[in-house]
Amino acid sequence: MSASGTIEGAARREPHVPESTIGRKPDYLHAESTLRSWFFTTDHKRIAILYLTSITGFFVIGALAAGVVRLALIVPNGAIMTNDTYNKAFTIHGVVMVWFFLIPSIPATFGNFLIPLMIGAKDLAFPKLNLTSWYVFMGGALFTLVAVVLGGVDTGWTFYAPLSTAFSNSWVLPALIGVTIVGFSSILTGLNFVVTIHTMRAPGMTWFKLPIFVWAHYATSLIFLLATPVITTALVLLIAERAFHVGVFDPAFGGDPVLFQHLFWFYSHPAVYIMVLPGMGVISEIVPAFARKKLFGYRFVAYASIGLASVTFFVWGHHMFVNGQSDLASLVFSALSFAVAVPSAVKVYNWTATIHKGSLRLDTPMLYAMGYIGLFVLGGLTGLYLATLAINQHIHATYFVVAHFHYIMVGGTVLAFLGGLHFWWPKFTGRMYSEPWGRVSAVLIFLGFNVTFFPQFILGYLGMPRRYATYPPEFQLLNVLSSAGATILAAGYLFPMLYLVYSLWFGRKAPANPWDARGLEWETASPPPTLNFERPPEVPRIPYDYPIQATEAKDQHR
Amino acid sequence: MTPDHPALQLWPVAASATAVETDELILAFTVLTLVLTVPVFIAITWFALRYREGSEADRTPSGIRSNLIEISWMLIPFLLTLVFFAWGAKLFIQSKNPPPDAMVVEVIGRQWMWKFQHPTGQSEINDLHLPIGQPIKLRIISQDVIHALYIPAVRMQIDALPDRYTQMWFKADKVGTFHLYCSEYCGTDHSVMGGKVTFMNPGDYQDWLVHAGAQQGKVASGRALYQAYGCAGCHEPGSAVRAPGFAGLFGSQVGLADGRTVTADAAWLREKILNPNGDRLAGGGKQVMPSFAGRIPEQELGLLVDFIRSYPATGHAAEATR
Amino acid sequence: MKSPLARLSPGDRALLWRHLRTPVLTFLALLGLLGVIVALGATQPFAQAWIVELAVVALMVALILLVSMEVRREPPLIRLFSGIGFFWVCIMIGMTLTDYLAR
Amino acid sequence: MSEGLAEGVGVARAHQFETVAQQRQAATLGIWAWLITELLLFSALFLVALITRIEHPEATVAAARHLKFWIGATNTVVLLCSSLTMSMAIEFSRMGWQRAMVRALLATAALGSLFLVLKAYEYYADWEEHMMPFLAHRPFALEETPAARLFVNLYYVATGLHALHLFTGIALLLGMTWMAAKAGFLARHQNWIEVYGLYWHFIDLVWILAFPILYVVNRGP
Repeated sequence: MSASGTIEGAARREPHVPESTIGRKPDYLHAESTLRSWFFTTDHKRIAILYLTSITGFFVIGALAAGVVRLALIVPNGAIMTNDTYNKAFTIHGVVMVWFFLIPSIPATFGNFLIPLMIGAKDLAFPKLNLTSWYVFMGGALFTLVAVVLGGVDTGWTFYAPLSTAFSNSWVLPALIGVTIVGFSSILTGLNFVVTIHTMRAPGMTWFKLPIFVWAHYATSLIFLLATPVITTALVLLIAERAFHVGVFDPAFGGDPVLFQHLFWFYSHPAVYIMVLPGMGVISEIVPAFARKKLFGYRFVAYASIGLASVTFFVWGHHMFVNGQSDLASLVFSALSFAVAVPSAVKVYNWTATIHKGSLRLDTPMLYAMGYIGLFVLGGLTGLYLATLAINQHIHATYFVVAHFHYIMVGGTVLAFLGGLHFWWPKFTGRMYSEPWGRVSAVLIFLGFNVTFFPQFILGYLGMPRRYATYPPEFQLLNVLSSAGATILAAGYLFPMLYLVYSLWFGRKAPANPWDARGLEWETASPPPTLNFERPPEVPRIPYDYPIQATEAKDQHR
Repeated sequence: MTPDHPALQLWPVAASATAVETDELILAFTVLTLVLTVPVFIAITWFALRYREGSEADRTPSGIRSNLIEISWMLIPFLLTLVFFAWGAKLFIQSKNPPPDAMVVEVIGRQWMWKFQHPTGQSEINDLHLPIGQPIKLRIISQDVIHALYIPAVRMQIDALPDRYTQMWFKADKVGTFHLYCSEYCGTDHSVMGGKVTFMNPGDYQDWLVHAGAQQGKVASGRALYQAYGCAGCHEPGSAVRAPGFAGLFGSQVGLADGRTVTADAAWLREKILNPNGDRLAGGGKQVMPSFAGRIPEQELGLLVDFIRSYPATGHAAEATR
Repeated sequence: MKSPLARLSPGDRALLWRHLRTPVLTFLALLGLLGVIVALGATQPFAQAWIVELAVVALMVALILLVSMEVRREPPLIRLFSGIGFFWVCIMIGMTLTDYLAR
Repeated sequence: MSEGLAEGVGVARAHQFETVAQQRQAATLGIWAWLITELLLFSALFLVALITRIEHPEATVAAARHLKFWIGATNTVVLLCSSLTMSMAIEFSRMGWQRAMVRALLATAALGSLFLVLKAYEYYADWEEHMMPFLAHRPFALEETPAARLFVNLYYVATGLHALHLFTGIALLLGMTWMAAKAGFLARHQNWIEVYGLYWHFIDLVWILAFPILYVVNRGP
């Protein structure tokens, strides 16, 4: 569990040296430069960088697969590639993007880097476990990539039985094993965060002084702990089913394939909030910083994070309205799904109210944040269409669903990820990126995203089923439009990769707090020293202590 | 393109009263969505312009009590959307309770084809002909993986499960031909697993049952089987395997490896499908076709032979029915 | 033991008993409860025996959690964590049964 | 918890913590968080068993009556004994009686191994009785009720997963015992014993759930 005992920890604490002094101890990036010092590091910041580089790689793989999918759909008759190639492309896209990008994206990178900084700790509670989780992640990724290299998987990322167990002739087993292993990495990360947030807060850092980012990650970590083991069991049973014909999901022996869907969605619906909540945390940091105003309704936003993480466990059945589950279950799950609207509305309206009467700077992170709010609102409300039973019977498993969850996953998580990446880039690397390029890319991504995915709402209610390699010719116009949007989106993704990497060497040196933002992570140098703070940070009187504060907000902290 | 070109159509055709009701629900929900989102969009844009750094704006706190606002924007959208839960649930319950006089059509899903059997015994593959003005109940099951039958024109879909029956019912009120899909991903040819549903006047339907249902439907069914059993993968001109084509085959004289010559009649074709290793063909091609004995039911064998019988003298399988 | 039991000083013996009293008593209680389950399982005296069996299991689980794992002596946070998993199991089973019991 | 520790027994602070109390709290909370995941992992299997029972009551009863009830019961007693020795080890660590603690830990490992040996014998007996339906080429004793296969295979997944946990637990325990036998261990890492003890007790707890759910409850009609 805990690291080996070093008793001289306190002695290492250096006296505070002002930032401008040249002879300061090297920061975490420059403390050591051997490969060993990276691959065997227990520094949460370095582990975050390991995660950042690996998930960027997976994002590229997933995006390329998406490119293949959009390429195939330019023509309705499947002339560009075989159905089999198409099926493998969308499966790789789904598996890689969900399990190897979206789920670890914000928690394992920003969460890993920032939680100890934000709560004023020297590291996570279990640094070795943190490194282990990265190795477990890469181990799982290896299995899945082997499946892709050997010839791919064609089951869809949902792995529904009995297609995945008895009928698919592709490399399902290694892919399943990889995804199972990655679950352990999530569990270890979540465990580390929960314990760190509970036990490692600096003196005076009470729960209601924590940034919403930390609240959101606490809620996310609870989902990691409570949901992931169930998908592990489901996948272990699926592996056993495929390898040994266990029978529990196999109708040939009286097993029930719908049972797999229950276990799968018990995890995979909450997993949506694993992807969404950290993004909400990021937005809750960016919006006050660029509105120069205290976050509106802080306590409500904090409670809404925990609320979302709890409600999400009661609604998984809304993925199964047409799957033959009982009508009673459908009614119950549908009704409960509407409850998700409550905490989601709290978040959106509070962000909007934070902007009201602020003093706005529309820098790159803020552009992403504003794009996020708009797209998340659309994505969330279209989710309620799908939760409405009679509407679901029409648009279930159509492109409406595809558009809906891309509005949440890309419009939500990816925009928040990019916004956060730009917001904290100076902190991570000590360099500033090119602001004009940043703004151009943010606008490009927003436009490209909408051109890609808005037509898919229309395709969906017109009745085009998802996962179709070929489709009726009357849908071609909208599909071509969508593919055109995807090229804009691709350009929008490419620019940040280029100018961010460029800034590593040629960017302007970043000051400790380039945005004049609040929060303990801005109290230390950019990039921070290995043990995070030169001297114990002083916890502010209230969170989000920005110049503009509405009176009602102050009331909450009396 | 003319304005009524299908590519420019922005709303799917509704062919039943339930479909119209579902559309009303969707449209009403869209109005609510706009009511809830447009103010947020306008507010964000307006605030972004009005309160930009350096602009002259009143930034004094409004003094509104935040708890009241918080509770109101938590509850009001929630209660508004609950109305739609109730509405959607009402339609859902209707859709789950078919009237007792519904005409029952049996549906079997299989990788990658649908088989429909009318109450009078006629069966169709992938295409479905149904009368309007008459409640129809589809009893659905799958023979292998999970499929889903989806008919957008009636705004309905339901999974075809391998272990138990599911059902769907509707009463079409519009004559026409509409799409019919598989909407639960089921493997390689998932996107090909579908066809057309044709809603007809009851008189026309009776007529179809007597004439077309028994005759013309056969070739189309045979073509679907030809695709579904994977025959097309080898026997269609241009395939990599270069198996013998069917153009002009039926009734012709076929030379065999042992020097004999046989007539490719129905009985010989049937036997050749079941036992490809018998009666080796002249020409020295390697015999790679697996035996389909026990894999294709007798009635479907007949359909396949009918399909080969009507295979056009030149060209591809698709032309056999067009 | 540190040395054979007999050679312990009376003070040590008292210390030992003070420390080991709870584990030993818990062990005996668990054995007794297990005996009830095994007896019911082996004889099947009445059709509803499974209800009694599950009740006894619940008792055993509570005993292990509270006494062996010392949850009763832990701060509220640990108590919460020890219970939350069971609550989530109830969600999982309860919501799944809304499907299976109503089909 | 840390109250009632003998003199010279304690925990050395790792660099990321400010105080020893914080470190102890983190370790305890951490293991409990892990145990939550273990509980849900096994509960999902128990849920599948419950669904199997609901869907196929007769086949499940037939399958459950074929399980080795008395071996299962004996094994439960073995694990209860190991829980006792584990509790004793924790108490000895608090008292600072290092040798007694090491012996109690070894006894725990021995009892855990005895469980695995009995389990292995049980599997062997199952194999003899043709109760391994997942083996493709071995006929299954209950072939005439195909759904019995579901429950029997589930029994292997659940008990196999539990045995894997126990096996890992014994390996960790032996490694820790080897370190715990060295001088000064109790002054630096006393809480390892407590944290490990929680894991061991919880594996017992999982078995105490698994035994009735798999072997006992489904014997009844």
